[in-house]
Amino acid sequence: MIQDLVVHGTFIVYAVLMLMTVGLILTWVERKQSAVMSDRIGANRAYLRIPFTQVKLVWWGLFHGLADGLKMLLKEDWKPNSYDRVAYALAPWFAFVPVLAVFAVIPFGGEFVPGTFFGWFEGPSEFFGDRSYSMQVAPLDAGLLVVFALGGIAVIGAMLAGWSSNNKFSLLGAVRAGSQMISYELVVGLTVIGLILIYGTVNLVSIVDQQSELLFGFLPAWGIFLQPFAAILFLVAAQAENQRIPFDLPEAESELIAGYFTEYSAMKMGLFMFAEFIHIAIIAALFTTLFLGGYNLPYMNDAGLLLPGNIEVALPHVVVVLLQVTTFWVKVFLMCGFLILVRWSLPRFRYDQLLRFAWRFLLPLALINLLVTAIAVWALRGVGS
Amino acid sequence: MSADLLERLRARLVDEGREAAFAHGLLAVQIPREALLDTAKLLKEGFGFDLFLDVTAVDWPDRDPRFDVVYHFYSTRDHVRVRLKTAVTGTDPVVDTLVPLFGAAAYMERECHEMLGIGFRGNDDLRPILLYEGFEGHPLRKDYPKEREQPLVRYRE
Amino acid sequence: MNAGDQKDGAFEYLTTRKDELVGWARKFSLFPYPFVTACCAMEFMSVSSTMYDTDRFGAALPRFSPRQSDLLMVVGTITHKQAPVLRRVYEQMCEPKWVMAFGVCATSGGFYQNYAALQGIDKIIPVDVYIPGCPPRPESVIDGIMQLQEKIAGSSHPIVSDRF
Amino acid sequence: MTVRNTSDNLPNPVRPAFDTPSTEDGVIVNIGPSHPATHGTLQIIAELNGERVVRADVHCGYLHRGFEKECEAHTWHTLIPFVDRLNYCSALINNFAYCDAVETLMDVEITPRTRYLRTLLSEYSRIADHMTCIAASVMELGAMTAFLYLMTIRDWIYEHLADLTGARVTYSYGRIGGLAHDLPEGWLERLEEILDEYEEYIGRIHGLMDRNRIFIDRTRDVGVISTEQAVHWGFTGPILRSTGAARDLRRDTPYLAYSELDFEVPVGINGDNYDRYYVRMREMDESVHMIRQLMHMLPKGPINVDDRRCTFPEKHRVYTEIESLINHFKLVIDGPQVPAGEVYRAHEAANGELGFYLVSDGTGTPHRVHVRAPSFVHMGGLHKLLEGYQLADVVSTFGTMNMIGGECDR
Repeated sequence: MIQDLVVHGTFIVYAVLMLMTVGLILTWVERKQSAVMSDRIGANRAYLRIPFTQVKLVWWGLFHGLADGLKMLLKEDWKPNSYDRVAYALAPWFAFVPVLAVFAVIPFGGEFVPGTFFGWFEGPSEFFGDRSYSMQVAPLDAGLLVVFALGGIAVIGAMLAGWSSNNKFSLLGAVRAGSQMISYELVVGLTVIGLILIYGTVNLVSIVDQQSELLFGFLPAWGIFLQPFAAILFLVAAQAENQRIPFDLPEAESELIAGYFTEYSAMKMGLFMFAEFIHIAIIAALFTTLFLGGYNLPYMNDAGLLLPGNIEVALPHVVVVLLQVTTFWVKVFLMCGFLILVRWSLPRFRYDQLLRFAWRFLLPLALINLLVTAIAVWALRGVGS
Repeated sequence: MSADLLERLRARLVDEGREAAFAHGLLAVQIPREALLDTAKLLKEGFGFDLFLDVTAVDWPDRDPRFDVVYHFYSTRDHVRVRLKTAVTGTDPVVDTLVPLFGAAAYMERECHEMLGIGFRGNDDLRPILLYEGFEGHPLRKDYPKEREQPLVRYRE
Repeated sequence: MNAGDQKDGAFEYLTTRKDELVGWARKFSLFPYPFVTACCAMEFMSVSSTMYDTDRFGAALPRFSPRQSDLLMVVGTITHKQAPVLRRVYEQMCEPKWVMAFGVCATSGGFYQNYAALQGIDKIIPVDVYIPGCPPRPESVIDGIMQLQEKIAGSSHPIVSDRF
Repeated sequence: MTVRNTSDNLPNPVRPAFDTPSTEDGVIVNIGPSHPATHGTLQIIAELNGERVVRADVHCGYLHRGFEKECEAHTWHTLIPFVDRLNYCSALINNFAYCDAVETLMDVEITPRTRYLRTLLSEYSRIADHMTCIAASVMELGAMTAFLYLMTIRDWIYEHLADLTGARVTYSYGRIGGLAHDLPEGWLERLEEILDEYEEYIGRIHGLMDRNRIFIDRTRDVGVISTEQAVHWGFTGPILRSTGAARDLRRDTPYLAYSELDFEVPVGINGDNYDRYYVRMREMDESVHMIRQLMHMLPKGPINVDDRRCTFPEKHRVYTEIESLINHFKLVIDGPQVPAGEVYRAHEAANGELGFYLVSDGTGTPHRVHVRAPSFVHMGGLHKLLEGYQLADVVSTFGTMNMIGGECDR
């Protein structure tokens, strides 16, 4: 029992730390990537001086994110005069926490057997015995549903913020956020149902497991190959839920100043912004899990490599775990890079066009996709199998 | 063609007893202020001067009708300009508005009103446009000192 | 500094370390509020885009909400009509805040010595950095930003004060 | 240190035309003057019904710097720098329009080289101006990268002009009866290079924007105005041309060297934002075409007319001849003696008809200078383009109107 606590505690700490770090790094990636895209240099001045020396670490401006965070912590925390105090204070947390919590159900690695992992240390090995864990914070059977449940809460943050700020622009932003997130949540949900039909489960671990197999003997059975349309629709809708250009209407800078968080200062604003970056990571992680085979390296499963032609190469457990975790984060980062690329290339929609896009274009496509998938699954497997 | 048009216009206006002459490439017409609206209508409807370019005034502090109100019109069909000038006195600097004829006149009359104090009869929206509420005087009149400020915000110190 | 503030060595050391840390964070994270009005806007556009790129200094994430910005860049002529707006924006900004007078018009009214132009924004709000030029070249703007960064790094940053 | 809680005492500089919504669920929103999309100098008080703009009340004047009053205190020559700061995106066009007006009044004919050079520089400025306009309007639609591409090429143009005039934005390069000085060595060669670069960068913008579905959706059928309405509201320049009317002063009333050039007048179809964007893009191409012709047509010769009423004598003669010395002093202290009279000269500036109405009383100082500024007239009809569209369209419409504060408010 105590072993479970230790392992899951470690997972929680690891997940939160990783997400924070990824969020921080993403702020830097966004700056640098946009700079590269427009032939600029980007942030490169913030340094860390190693104490008691004059050695300054610049590292391509990586520490600008730290400076931003620290500055926001130390900025005056302003409160509007007439406002709903509780709602105003809670709103950033409503935006931030659900996004963070979504990660709990995402598996970031395969089977983890601590006893084997620490094989060459006597103590841990005996302590853990032969228990095995799947690498995720909360191994829930209804993982995918939890994702949507939590995703639905995030909109409350935006709505509360806009409503309690006593500012017309904030209110407009909140209204936009509400209708936008609800519309696109629906599309996201519908695109994923196709996958559920194919995999027959909403357990994310099992979904990822099934993606480690091969199609036709050579193609990894990733969601993106099984459901290419769903993958594209999911990506579009997820970008919209993340409220980034071209879907950043709730905070459209040139229209609504800063949208629903116009009146927020200091770290409360920081939380909104940070939530946005973590949201990118979460979307990338979800996309990776659902469509890119999760932590699976192609031609690899929990036992080792499985090359085309049924050649099996066994790998030590340590290597497998490390490879899986690395693969997961590499995929996530590549996806983040892609999302940022989109954000810096396109102009933004107009409010009514955005909704029309969701209801008249994405939703029918998602339904057609679902229908075709259902027919295909029925034809291939037969009813009731 | 355009010279022909201007000649016809000049002849028509001279017939009505106006002064009209060519100067620096356009026809300049001096009219009494009562005739302004009619002349503008004639220009627009009879001769195709459909683009209202400009209205402004010139302050001649030592002259008896103190202000000249100056209009410029352009014909987008014939590519010629015409200038109307009417003199108004300093005690009663009011002319008729041209807003019913040209939408563009609305803003320019507001500007002319606040800058030189010319009134436009019939234009009921003469709020300040370049200046602000509470500004006293008309800065483009020659008797307004150039450096007389009327700050809205109390200065520091 | 009054007598009650006499500090011993260790405390003073900690205070300077704290100032250094806070100053470091604040100087590399200057979110500007571009209060852009006139000709200098052209140079402001240049200085924040590819060729000159103020992002290098961590000063290129414009926040158009005064609550979220640290640096009020007053770019261009401020007229008497504009003055209440500028003053209000300044008051809406959250501490700590800095003001940059970008160009001679913001600094002193420039060559508009007449009834309409405010003769320098320091008549209504305090200014930290003045950048001369009509409009200033981007290089002098960058110099201004760096001088402001030095000023921030070199000043003390009280964490607990009456306002904050 | 900070002064707080005085906000309520600050006076409101404008009086809105309406302060109660016309319907139950209307909301009145104040946009600007310090709003990211209004360039800091415009205030739009809009009544919204949902996201739809029901009424709009446009206020400008936040950049009224007393240009016309200032002119009356300067000589004809020394007010050239003020003229620069009218439309600061294309300062050279203002310069030349003003100089042209004074020259007309003085009956001075400029030298052929100056005539061609002014034409060339006007077109060059027009490119920079349209570029700024397009960059700003696409940035407001969220397309940062397109904005930065345009800024890069504009920076090269600025540096190139700084090479010629000594300033990046406000050049003060025109002189009554000529120009400040001749082209520096190698300037035309660099110009050729920049035009080539321009074509590459503009190709990227075409690729990013022209057929971009989102961009088209945001701009097509938004801010539509018909030709009749546009003329009624006094619109000129690219905005009038976007409605389909090929009205261009360069073609209609040729000035400078335009009658000798081969160029087209691009027009739009609908008079919407996309047309305004595209007309500007096409006009830049036409300008490049004109510059290429002018580079070959540019004759040799002096740039200043040999007229002692306006042209400064050469320096070595000032130091050696008493007549030239006195001439120099008279020109500096009293200014050029412009014969009494009045003149209206209009040039096709980047935004439309830029007219200078000058009244001289025969001295070295103007009696009255009035500018017919296209932006100001456009702002007078702006509400027509906003009403009935969405709040988000305010941004894109206003962006393509290219309101320049200095010119609008003077």
